[in-house]
Amino acid sequence: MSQTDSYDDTYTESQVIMTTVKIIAPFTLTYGMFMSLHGADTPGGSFQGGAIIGVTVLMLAFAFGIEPTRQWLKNSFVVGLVTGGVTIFIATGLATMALGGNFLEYDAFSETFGIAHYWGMEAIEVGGVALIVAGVVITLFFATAAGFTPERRSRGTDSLDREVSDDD
Amino acid sequence: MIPSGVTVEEVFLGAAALFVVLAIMMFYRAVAGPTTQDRLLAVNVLGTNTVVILALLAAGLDEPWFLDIALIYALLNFLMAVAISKFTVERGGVL
Amino acid sequence: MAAERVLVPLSDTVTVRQTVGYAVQSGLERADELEVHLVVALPHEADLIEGQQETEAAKELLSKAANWVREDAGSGPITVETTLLGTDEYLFGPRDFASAFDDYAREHDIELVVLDPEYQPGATAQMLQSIERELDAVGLAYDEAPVERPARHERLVGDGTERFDRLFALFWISYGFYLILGDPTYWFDLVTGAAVAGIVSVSLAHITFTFPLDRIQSPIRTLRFGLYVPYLIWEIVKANLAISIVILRPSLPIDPTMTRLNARVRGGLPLLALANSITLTPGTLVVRGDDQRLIVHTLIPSAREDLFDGSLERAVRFVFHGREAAAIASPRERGDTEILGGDEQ
Amino acid sequence: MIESIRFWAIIVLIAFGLFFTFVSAMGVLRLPDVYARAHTASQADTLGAGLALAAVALALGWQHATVYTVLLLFFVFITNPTAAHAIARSAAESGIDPWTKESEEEGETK
Repeated sequence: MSQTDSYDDTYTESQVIMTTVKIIAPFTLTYGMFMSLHGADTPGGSFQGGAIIGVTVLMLAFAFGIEPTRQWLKNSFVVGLVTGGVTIFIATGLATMALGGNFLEYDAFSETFGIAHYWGMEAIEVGGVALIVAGVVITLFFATAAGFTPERRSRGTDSLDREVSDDD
Repeated sequence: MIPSGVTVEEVFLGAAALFVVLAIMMFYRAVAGPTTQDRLLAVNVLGTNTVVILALLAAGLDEPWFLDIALIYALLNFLMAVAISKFTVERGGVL
Repeated sequence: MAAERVLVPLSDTVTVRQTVGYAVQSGLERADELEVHLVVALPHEADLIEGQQETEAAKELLSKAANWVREDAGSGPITVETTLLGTDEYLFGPRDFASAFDDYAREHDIELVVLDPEYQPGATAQMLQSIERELDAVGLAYDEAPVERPARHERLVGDGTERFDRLFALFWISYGFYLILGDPTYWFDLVTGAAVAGIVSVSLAHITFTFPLDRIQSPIRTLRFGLYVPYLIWEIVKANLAISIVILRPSLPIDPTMTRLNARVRGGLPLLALANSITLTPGTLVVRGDDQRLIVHTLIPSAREDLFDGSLERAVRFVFHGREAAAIASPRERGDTEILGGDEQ
Repeated sequence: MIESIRFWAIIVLIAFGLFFTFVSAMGVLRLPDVYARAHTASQADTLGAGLALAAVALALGWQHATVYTVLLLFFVFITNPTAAHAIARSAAESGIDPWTKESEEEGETK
């Protein structure tokens, strides 16, 4: 069999890459969430945590193709992620104002509820920053991928369908 | 026995310096390399070296949180290699 | 009028029952007499360890399907033939399957294949190329059965069986990882870790485990993999020293060649283990790894010899199928190796 | 005594790590085509990085940061060959012919 014969002309996703991504995805997702939750007390910060969560999804998209990933991760879910993040962020900020402090002045919490300053920070880090960063990374990626060129998009649908059925 | 005047930290910092020199050697391939894949390869090796340098600095300067950065860097390095190697193949519906 | 003959390749899918039904119904509409050939193509040679189990399953499927045909035909004039294909050869990707079907069709004078849209030969093998394409290539007419496909686009997330096992396994993997990262004695980590592990397992369980988990085999495989790692590291160090000498010599005595290796491992994880082991061992680099055909670039002749001796392949087979499965002929003896290039350049 | 053994073990690990990384760098600079370069890039470099990270883990001793180093080690060992495979595969997809002895004799440098 000649070389051209074995390099088939239909592009298929590489099984080696797919399987590697399958294996490391749970670990990176766990790690991303760990960083987000410990953003308040480690220098890593939840910005990186959110970025890792986003990157995990991107990695799946690269390995499996965008369409299957988009179907797995519904658009509404991503939008929910961002709006949820913004809501928590603003709610925490307004709560401190309602308690008589400035916007995001966590000290108001400790005065009123007797809980540590730490927890306000935690809410902002997890709810605000991590969710927003992850959501924005994923949304930007899918938006860029979808709007490549209008012509390619429409032409691509049928081949993408086949890709979905061919891949695992 | 341990030679006097040399600490483990200094060994790590010296090794990190040497790794930096080796990483700089990669720039030649990254600039010259005739194909995109050559450049990608050089950048990938550079990235792996960066991860090692970060880890060595973490031990040498006693800043354990450098390891966090190293881990993230390794992840992004892998993602970059996979992503660019897919983008360089011009086929309909590759992504 | 001659009897209409159709070939129905079977595999254990959710739509196989509907496919058989469609084949019988549409066949009886077109002709008065119908001859249905039910075939199961086996991806393994029957004498390999992992093949025997599949042979049993295939026979069972054939007898079930034969009953379905009789059920659907009622009193209609119908003949059923059941055959196992591929018992004496090792079928690789869709091309081999298509040509096996073609040979069979020629032999029995069959003009039409009724294809199950979900057709997947072998329980663990995943087809990368569509079989439809390959059937077109060999010039065999096929008719895709119009079946109701539940969860057609859920391929990315697996087939939904053994849901609990997967969730359970991934939950503990994720939770363990989280506690290693954090502090297992701090209540905050214990609580958030459980929450995170829950999210991770629900969202990724069906992506990570696309293969069926076996409650007995999977832990054993993990243990055997633990034995494999030191062996692999030893191989890596040995080969690294060999390649260092070659690279540092001023004359640079290299002889790069592309070779093809048909590896006897199947499915994503064993393939990954083999492909990454080959790539990690200096001197050999996997360029393409689709199904079982590995295109391997080798840098020096001694690395090529090692590759063809197949010691890594045996080790990977030991990890996934046990000690008996490791004792197979080397790729060179099987004739599964080929040096590409040269004349094409 | 233990301290002294540990110190020398670290020195040896770092020395070998540097050596293999040096081999990798030389390979990437000297070898004739992208496939051959991918060999040293993925393998010698992985081993070099692995040894250096092992030295770091040894130096940090029994503390929490060591866990991160070991994780980093595993991560590098899983992803590096895959990255090299991805690059080599992309080179094959874009139709780059591998360099062989014959092509050199024809005076063709790729």
